[in-house]
Amino acid sequence: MLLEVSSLTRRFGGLTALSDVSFNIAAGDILGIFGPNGSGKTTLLNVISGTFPPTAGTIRWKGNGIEGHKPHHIAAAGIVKTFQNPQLFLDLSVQENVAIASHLRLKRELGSRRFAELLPWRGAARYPDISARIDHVLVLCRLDDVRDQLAASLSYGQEKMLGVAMAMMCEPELLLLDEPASGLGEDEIRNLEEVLQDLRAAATTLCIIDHKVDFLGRVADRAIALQQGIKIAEGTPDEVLRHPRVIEAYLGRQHARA
Amino acid sequence: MKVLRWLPWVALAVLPLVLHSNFILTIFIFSFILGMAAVSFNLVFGFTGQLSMFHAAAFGIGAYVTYLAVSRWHVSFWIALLPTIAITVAISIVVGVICFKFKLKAFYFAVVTMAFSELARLIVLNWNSVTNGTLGLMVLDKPVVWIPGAGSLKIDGTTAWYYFSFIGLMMTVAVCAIVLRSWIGRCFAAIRLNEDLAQTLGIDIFRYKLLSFMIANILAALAGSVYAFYIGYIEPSYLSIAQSLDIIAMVLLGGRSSIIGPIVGAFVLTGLPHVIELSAELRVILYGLILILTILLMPNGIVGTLVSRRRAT
Amino acid sequence: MMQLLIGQVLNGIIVGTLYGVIALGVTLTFGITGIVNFALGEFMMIGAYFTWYLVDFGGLPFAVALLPAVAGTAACGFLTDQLLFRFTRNNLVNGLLVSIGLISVVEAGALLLWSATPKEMSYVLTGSLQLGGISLPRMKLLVFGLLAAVILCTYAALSRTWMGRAAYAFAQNPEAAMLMGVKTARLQTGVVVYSTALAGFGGSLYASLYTLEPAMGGLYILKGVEAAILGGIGSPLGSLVGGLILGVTEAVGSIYLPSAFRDAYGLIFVVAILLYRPSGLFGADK
Amino acid sequence: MTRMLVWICAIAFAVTPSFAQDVVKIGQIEAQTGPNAIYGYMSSQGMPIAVDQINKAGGFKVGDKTYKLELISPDTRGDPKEASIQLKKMLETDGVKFVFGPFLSNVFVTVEPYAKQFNGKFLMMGGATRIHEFLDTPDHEFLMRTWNWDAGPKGFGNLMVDRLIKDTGAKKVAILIQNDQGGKVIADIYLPMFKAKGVETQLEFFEPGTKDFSAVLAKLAAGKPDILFPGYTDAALYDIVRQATEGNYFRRFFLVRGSLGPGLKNKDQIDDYFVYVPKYFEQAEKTDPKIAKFVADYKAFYKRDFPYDQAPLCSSSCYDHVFMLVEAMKKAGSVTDVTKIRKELLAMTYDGLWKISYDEHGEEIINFDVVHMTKGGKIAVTSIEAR
Repeated sequence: MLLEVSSLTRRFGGLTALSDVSFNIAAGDILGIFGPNGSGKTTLLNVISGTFPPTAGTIRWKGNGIEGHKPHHIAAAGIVKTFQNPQLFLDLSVQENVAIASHLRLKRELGSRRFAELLPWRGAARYPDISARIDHVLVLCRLDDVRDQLAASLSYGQEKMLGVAMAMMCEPELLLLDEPASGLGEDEIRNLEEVLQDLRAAATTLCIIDHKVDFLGRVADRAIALQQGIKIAEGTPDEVLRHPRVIEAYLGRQHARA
Repeated sequence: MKVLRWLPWVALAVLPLVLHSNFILTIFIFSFILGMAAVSFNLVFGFTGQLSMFHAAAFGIGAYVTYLAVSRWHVSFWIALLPTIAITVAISIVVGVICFKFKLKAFYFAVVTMAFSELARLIVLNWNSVTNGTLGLMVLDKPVVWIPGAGSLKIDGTTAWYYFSFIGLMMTVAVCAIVLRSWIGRCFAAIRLNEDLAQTLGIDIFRYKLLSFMIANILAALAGSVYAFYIGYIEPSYLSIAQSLDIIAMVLLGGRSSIIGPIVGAFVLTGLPHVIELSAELRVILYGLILILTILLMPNGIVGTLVSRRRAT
Repeated sequence: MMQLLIGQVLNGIIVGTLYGVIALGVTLTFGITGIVNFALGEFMMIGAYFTWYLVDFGGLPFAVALLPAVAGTAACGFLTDQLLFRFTRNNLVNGLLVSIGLISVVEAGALLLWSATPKEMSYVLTGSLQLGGISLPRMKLLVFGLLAAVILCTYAALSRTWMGRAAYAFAQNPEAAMLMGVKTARLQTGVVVYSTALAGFGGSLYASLYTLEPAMGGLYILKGVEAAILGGIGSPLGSLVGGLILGVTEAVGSIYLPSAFRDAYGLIFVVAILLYRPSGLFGADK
Repeated sequence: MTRMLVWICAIAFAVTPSFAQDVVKIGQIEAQTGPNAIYGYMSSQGMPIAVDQINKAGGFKVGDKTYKLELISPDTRGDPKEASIQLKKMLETDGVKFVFGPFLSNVFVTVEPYAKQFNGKFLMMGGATRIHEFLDTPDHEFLMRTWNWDAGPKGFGNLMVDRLIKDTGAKKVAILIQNDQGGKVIADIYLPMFKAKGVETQLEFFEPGTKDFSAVLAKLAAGKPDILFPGYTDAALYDIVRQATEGNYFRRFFLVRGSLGPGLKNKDQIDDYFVYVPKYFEQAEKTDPKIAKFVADYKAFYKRDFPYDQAPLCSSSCYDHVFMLVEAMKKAGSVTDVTKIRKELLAMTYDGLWKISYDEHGEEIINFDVVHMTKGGKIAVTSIEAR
């Protein structure tokens, strides 16, 4: 198992956002997490990615516990997450955004050799393979034609893709996507799905939370459903979607909305 | 283009050969030295986005430590810079770790660093046996440099100091430029622009904030020691909040988005009072107005407004 | 010795309210407009000089002079808000810098008008109350009463009235508040003006206790900010308590320790509190 | 390189007089604004009046030439950096040979090494306490101190302490003084002085800008001293005296700087209030026509009321000294030969608002008054002939 989450609990003062949630992710999986708003999906990702520590429970990554570690440690370990409403370096260009995201890779590849950059007589450092990687990711995320625009000037869909692109630059083994499809148009979603397929092809494990049922149904091969911080179902997307509690708790609302 | 960038430096380098007014050259010297402080401050403020109020303290500590080392251990100015750096690093780590471990942001960070610099000032002010308290210390000896051909030369007199401080400024700028163009600079930018994102991208914001704070303080401390040895007198007011505010004003006026911006700010704010013939009060009022108008009308400062606002990271 | 201690605790409390009222201004301004108005100290100075002028030259009794003095200060506050702070909303650094620029303008203006020589207003209330060997100046007690009352009233108003709740809501979550129909611009201006009025009021009372100098504002704004942080930004009650703690720490501190370090004792306290409770004593946890 | 520069300057100076026609430039470096401005502000008040009067009277005649005065008085804001730039401008660009001020010791100490290079080329007449320690040292013939000194047999401080002991029999004195250069120096002077005369002392410093002294006053009072010796700017004195009396910590005061104002304001709570006053204007105005004229001139010149309590500070590097300098120039028959002019200054005794002369070290000796106020504001003025 790549990631083993067991009986994870998180409380904020009075309210319990997560209670006793357990699940595993195997390498190469695409795990979908369903759940209405406020069901604790985002909290779950934040706890895994180290934004804040769990109140109880353990998270084992490749067999060793990482619960309560600092976000950058976890990122360095290979778990990277994207934000629900994209976080970007707004006054930098798309390319610069992705370039900054190459921090981890640079560190991994060069290690202490980075310090050579500090030698005054060395010109500004160039890393061909990294810039190649940047181009690759930009193409992959359909951002190559806006690479020189300011991040602030992107459309919402592009912002989301840029978020994904930056996460990809970190070359995570496990990529946590927080509602990647929300607020996206149909073709943007299709585009996103292709990107996700490419990622899987690159042997990246994915964990996607969303409430776009059909979307998750298409991409995920395993799924769990949360309600008020409790895991109420697990299995293939179809199983989960057919699960009575899920229908009652979740689809009901969806239909009501539609 | 490249030529144009170097032009001002060349012009400054030849200035004393054509201009023989000690008065004007002195303004330049002060601008250079304060420029060093401002440029280094901008590393932590403009490039890492942390409003540190500890800068004057670092400046003053540098001045005191260097002089005390020179006068007590009878070492040369250059040797004395080593303890200066060491002590500045130590203090920066203490203050920085406290501030950043507890995730003090923006306003809180400013206030706590201000508190620490105020404490530093009070200690310097009342530690009579060492700092001679409010009476301050007179710095009578000058640094000696060895110039090929000319042999060892005592830095004394306006022209000598002009070049000494000018080189000091260039050094400071060079250090900042190198740091900023490296991956460290990218991390600073990431922290400035979006801390949460920076973290999820695997950047250790604690480490890089501390690094930025430390480098800035070291450079400021060095500026302080140069200042002390030029002006020949050290007093506790070096560490005053007013001093920090002056530096901040320089950075904002010149522009926080570029390395050389603060230098321009330093020049304007140092030279202005001597250019404009006004009654004392009116001049202070003008100073205030300039500060206000810059911030309201050209938030990117003089340089930032001239140069296009995009910055390579 | 005990008596000395008690006396100074009381004195610290009295002095603390003066910090508290500035702290309140700082807290409100920061909560609503997202900037720290360092010029509040200057408004205190303006209020003080207005009062002094009205009393010593206008010949008004102090009680009467208070009103126009505070009103005048508030007017200045309104002016600066419309001319300057309106453009620095929610921009901490710019707001800070603008207020610093404003400080030098106002201070120099005061020098032009009233010169650097210290002014002392004719005494309003002299003599002091004697209780058990501790003598408390009458005027100080009066000042304490007034300031404490004003701060508590502000607190009550904020927690009871609609305007107050709107302000609270806004401080918590601007967007939501705006959706709820809070008139942002008006609210912000209102708060800025009110906080300057508070500073002016503090200044008027200050004038009845101490000598006036154009440079007096600087000291008090620093104390005010410290107190505000100590009590927790955004909490009116906190600002009062913060002020009191600061006052007492300084007073007691300078009995047992060298008084030259007086200003340090408060600072150390502030840092300690911040590390123990980053949001201050009364601040809402985030 | 330095030497070369000095030569350049020297030549420049040798040249200037020949074309500096009938204007004598005098400079003044004082803090006119800023927290430490009180002394500088006051001393920058008298100069313009004097200059104005001399020029209005058609200038002054030296040899066969008539000269007018030009006053250059920038504001140092108490910032040594500013001051050193301004002094350079005065000495090198404007070719000023007579600089009044500074009053602030930190400013003086900063410009001293530079000014030293121009020894013999100009005169610096300042009131700064720390000028005292440089008088009569090598390369400091340019220095003169325009304020009388506390210590030493002729020192007014000495005379006053004797008086204090004689009148009150004080055994223990509490000193509460500002933690800045002036304060430190005063403490250094008076602690041994009291000790020598067998008087116990308690010492506390306070941060400049302090407004509430209750705590430290209470602390001092706990030591049961006979009298409080507070220093030294009126800004602090008004508060100290008021709070000391209201909190009934002290009812007897002894001042060697500052004015009578604070005492009068609280006269009913005070038993003894000794104050050193270079001149007690309120009284002198009635008796001495010169003083009356000065007060009138001041009001006319600035169109504002006369600051009686601050006026004594005018004695330092201002009004009288301009006239005194002019006198010296006439006597020396030169407006450029600073050595000669200095000699004349040292030799003469000028009888203006103050009776001013210098001792052999170039430190001012003035007649001064000791005002002893007792309960209800009864005032006894003793004029002391310093020479």
